[in-house]
Amino acid sequence: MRDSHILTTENLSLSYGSFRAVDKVNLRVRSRTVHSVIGPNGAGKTSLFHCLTGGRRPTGGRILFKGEEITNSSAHARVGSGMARSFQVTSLFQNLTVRENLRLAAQGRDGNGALVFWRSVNARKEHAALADGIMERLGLDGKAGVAAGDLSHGQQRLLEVGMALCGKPELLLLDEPTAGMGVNDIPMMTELIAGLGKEYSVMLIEHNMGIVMAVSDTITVMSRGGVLVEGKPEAVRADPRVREAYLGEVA
Amino acid sequence: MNRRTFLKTGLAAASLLTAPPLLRRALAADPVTFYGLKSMSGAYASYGEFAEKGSKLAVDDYGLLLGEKPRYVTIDTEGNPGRTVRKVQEAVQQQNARFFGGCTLSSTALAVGKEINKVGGVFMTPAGADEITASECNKATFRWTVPTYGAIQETVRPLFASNPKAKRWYSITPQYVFGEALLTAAKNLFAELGIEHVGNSYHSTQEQEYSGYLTNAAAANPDVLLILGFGGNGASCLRQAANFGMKSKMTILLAWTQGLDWFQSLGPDLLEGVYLGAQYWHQVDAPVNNALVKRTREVYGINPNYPLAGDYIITKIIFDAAAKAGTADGAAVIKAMEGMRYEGPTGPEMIRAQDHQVIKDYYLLRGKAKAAMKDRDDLATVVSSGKSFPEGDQILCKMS
Amino acid sequence: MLYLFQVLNGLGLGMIYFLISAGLTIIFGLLNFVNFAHGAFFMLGGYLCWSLTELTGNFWISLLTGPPLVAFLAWAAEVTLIRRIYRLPHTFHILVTVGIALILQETTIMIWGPIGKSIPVPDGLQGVVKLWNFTYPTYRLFLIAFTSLIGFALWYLLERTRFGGLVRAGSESAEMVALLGTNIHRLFARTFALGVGLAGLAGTLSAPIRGIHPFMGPEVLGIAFVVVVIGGMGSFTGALLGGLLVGLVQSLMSTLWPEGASLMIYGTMAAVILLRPYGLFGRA
Amino acid sequence: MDANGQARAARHAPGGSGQGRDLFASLRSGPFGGPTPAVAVLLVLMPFALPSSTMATEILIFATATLACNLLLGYGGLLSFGQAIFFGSGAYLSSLTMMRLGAGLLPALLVAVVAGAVSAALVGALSVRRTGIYFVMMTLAFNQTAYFIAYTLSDWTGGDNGLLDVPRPPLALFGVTLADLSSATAYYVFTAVIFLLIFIAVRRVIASPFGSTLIAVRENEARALALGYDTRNFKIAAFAVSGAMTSLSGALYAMLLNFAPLENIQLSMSENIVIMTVIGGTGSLLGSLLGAGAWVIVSDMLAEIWPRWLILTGGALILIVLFLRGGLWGGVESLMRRFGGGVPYAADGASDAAGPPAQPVE
Repeated sequence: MRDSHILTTENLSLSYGSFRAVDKVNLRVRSRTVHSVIGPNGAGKTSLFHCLTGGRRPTGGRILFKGEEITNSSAHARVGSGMARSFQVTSLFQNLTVRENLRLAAQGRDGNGALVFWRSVNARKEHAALADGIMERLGLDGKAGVAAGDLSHGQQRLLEVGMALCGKPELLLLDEPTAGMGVNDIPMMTELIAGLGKEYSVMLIEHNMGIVMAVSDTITVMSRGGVLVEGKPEAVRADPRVREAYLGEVA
Repeated sequence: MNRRTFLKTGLAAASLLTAPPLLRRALAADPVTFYGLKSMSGAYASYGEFAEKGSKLAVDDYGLLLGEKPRYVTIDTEGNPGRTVRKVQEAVQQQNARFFGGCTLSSTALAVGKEINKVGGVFMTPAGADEITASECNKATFRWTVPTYGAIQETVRPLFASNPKAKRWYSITPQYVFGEALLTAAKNLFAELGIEHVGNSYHSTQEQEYSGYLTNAAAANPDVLLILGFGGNGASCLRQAANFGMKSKMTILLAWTQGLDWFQSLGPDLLEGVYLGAQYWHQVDAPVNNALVKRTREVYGINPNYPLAGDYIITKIIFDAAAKAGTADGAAVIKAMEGMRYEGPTGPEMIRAQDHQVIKDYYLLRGKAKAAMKDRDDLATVVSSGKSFPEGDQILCKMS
Repeated sequence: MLYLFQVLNGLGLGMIYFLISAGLTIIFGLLNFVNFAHGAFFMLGGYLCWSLTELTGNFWISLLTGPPLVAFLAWAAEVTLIRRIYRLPHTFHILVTVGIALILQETTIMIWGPIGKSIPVPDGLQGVVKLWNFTYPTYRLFLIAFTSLIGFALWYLLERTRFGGLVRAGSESAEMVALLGTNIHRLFARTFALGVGLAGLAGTLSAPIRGIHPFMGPEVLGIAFVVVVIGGMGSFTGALLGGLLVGLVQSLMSTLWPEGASLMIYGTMAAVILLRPYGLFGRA
Repeated sequence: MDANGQARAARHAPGGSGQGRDLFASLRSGPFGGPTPAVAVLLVLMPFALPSSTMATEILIFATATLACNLLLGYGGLLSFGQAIFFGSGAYLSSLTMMRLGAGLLPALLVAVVAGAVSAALVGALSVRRTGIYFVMMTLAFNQTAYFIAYTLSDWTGGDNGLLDVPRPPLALFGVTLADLSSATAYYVFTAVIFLLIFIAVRRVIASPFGSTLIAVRENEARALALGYDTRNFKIAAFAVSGAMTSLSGALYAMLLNFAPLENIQLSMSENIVIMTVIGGTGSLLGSLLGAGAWVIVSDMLAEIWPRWLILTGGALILIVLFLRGGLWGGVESLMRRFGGGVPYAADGASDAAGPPAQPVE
């Protein structure tokens, strides 16, 4: 790798008509760090996230992943190249078991390879093994046969992140992993993400300031579609512009 | 299914696996059973209901046949050719069925006829397709219906004779094999009579909206509008033609109609003055018909219509032929039917041996004004009737 | 000249198609409900018209009473059945309404018999109007005028009244309307009854032209869906323009290539779905 | 709508137990395990238990078409009103292969399978570009188009009269005649063997990476996309497999009847196949056999007693959506769960016999 940046964006923009949801954003996510994007409501975090995952096509600028341009590649193709995402609103296979959820996630790396219909899923034992490994890591091994929809909300959030992990990604894009989580479950998630930062590169979009400050290596603060401030957690915390942006929201 | 039929069918199935043909024939020692193929459910239910009444009446009124009372079994065609063929196969295998009659749909009649021919049975139908007694004819299959050739000859010719000044004709034709056959027959006759065919509009059989075709027709300014669609097609076309005021501007002829039940659904306002071709009319004065009308009124409280009369006579002919042959053997009954002359609902009728076509009258009717009607069903008067059939080289049947 | 008249005839036909489709698009647009029983309710409208005309001897009375009866039946169906399945995917809507359509069709045969029936064109509208060399039935002209009126009334109802506002808001967010203190159940039931009542009205008005028979439902449903998909599902203007377009195509095709008319119509629909998923006039 | 309804909609596994679907369990039994022996026994018993082996043959033919529809609807969540395209073209093409080219039984069936797969892949490729109601309307439009083509090409298809004199050649391989199929029993045996093979094959397909992904697409397409699956490809492949099977069943039907009516390719045939699938139970393979059997037997029996029996079909559809989304097989299962304590073949996919996902519609 040329530099240690796994993901960079150059003047990334997304407009809806005259409204610029994302306005010339330049991001650099370093490998094996946790990079958080925060900002008040409507700052453009979610739009940015959509551009990065392939859910929306940017109207300007470029996205480079591992040095290669992926600006216009499809969502599923990005998974193949080593990106994985989680959903802000829990998006699981509700009627399938925890293990099957994770196995499907592991199998997703195969892309169209999974079109084989004449072989049993047993032929690819590594997917099941990976699923079991992740299950253990998430502390869900006791729940292997339980339908995902029957897990507690906190467990569902964990599974949500776990499914992203099963794609053996180099970059994890986490969209508000603590959304809707009870206070008691948050430390578990904080610990998980902090750990992930050592093995993967993580880009985190989060509302919960506590978790952001605790786990992030770098924080980008967005406001009105653009980057307001970027820096280490302490620096961001101290920056008056950040306070102003958030207070402005309140006022 | 009860235990007995379970055992019986089980036995039958087992016997089919192992039994030599001799043993199978032994199963056939039942009285003569007539299997009526009637569209009781599905899209042709209006037809089957009357056809069923006709067959039942014929069976009930029949005395002893070969020493026993004949039996009757209904097979619901569901308006579905596939299901019908399967049910016929089943009846043939399980109950050794040999005598069949009915079928509304031409496709069903064609396919069923072939099935029955394979096992040496007898089948008679009032279905419309000419192929039944032409290119697809076979030993087992007989047809009561006058073919398209006769329907055109017996309607266009007398209508033109009565009004030779009406030289410009426009036709509206459903585009499929049957409509095409009617149109060809009409074109040939036009050429012979010196009628000017000023245009034709094709429509699909699923068509509901005729305003476009009628506009084309009106633009051609014809003397006669010849509507070749029947059933729902003919009804919609006539209704909309009346809406467009065409009844007062030109003569309208529907060469092929279903008859009374169809007239009832349209009503006298629409039919008044319209010329209508028909296979059967209950007011025809013929001994068998008079008796049939009387019995139908007694039993069902209605006048017989085409499906009722057709399936009545079909059932009766097969029984008569069996009685004449003195056996329930299919081949013998076919032999007896070939060339048979009898009194039918249209007067004297005859089964032509060469193609198994019944030679009978076809009618040209004219819709009556409401005020002139003597009773609810007195919807039309007979203008003319006669027998026209392809002869000699025109008989396309190669009986195998 | 002939083509010009075919165009006029096509526009007239298009108004009838608009009438047939209006109810379907309202129910889809506002309730996001797919009603495969639309054609069956259309048929029921026709049969009620026949019975009421027989009973009273007056077409106008049946026009006033028949469609509300259909709407009432629809309301009853909504309250007992339909409201339980709004939240399910469209697949389930289709299955349930196919079931309703089958029941209506067979019940119609039981009540009115399997043979079709004719309804005379009402007195005073029986004649024709002459245009150059062509004639056009007065009743069809009446139908065009009446449908325009109905269309305007519907537009007013949906765009300019409180009821319409609530229904439109409800289709965006049921919770929000509920918070405003409106009984959302009642609102949806009324909308469903309105949409189906329109099917009944279309059935009543079409009966003198097309006659009635128990198996007419699927054909009408087909036309209505084509119109609505081409126009944009849920779009009121779309149904109007889609109806006119289909009417035009059909009328012109009857001169150019009659046997291909249905192919053209369904082909157009497929092309529209592929190229403009939300219909020619629909909103994304 | 009420929160209750939403909760019901989101999770409707029959029985409401917390037990999710475990694919691994199903695989332990393998394609020959689980219900397969039971199906084999059933196939042996059917001609004796039913009025005739011809009827049994019809049931199996429709069960094959229903299995194919189930693969789309029950596993892929794709409601196709275009199955008659493949059923009808399978009947026509296999018949014409035999009649015009003098081909034998197996080549004719092979033609049907290939043509079915190709045409279904084409229909699928265009239709799956849209979802929901638009997808359904696409399949419907294609069905109307196919019907029109068959109707117009009457020199080939016989048009309205149907294609007559379809042969039923003996089963032969490399010129060696293996079995004469002209008797009803022999043809039943042949159809039953094919059905069993297809049943085993479909079980394998469902337990394959492809099948498990298809279920994932049904459950949550957005997530499946995010996991790296190009979900359209999976839907198109599902169409191809389904089309091949449906086309094969159409070919078998033509040989059963010696006749290929136009009705084979009509929209109502598509509708009937869907109804059989739903009544039997979406998402369960045994349900397909049950659905086709119930449809054929009940319509046969009721047609004699009460011509208006379609009312019951309508009622059944409504009741199934409201109360028994697992269809008849779902009902059998919950009965067995209640009285027998266990579900014998839940692992074939019936345990989530829930049909397409019930996500709240946008």
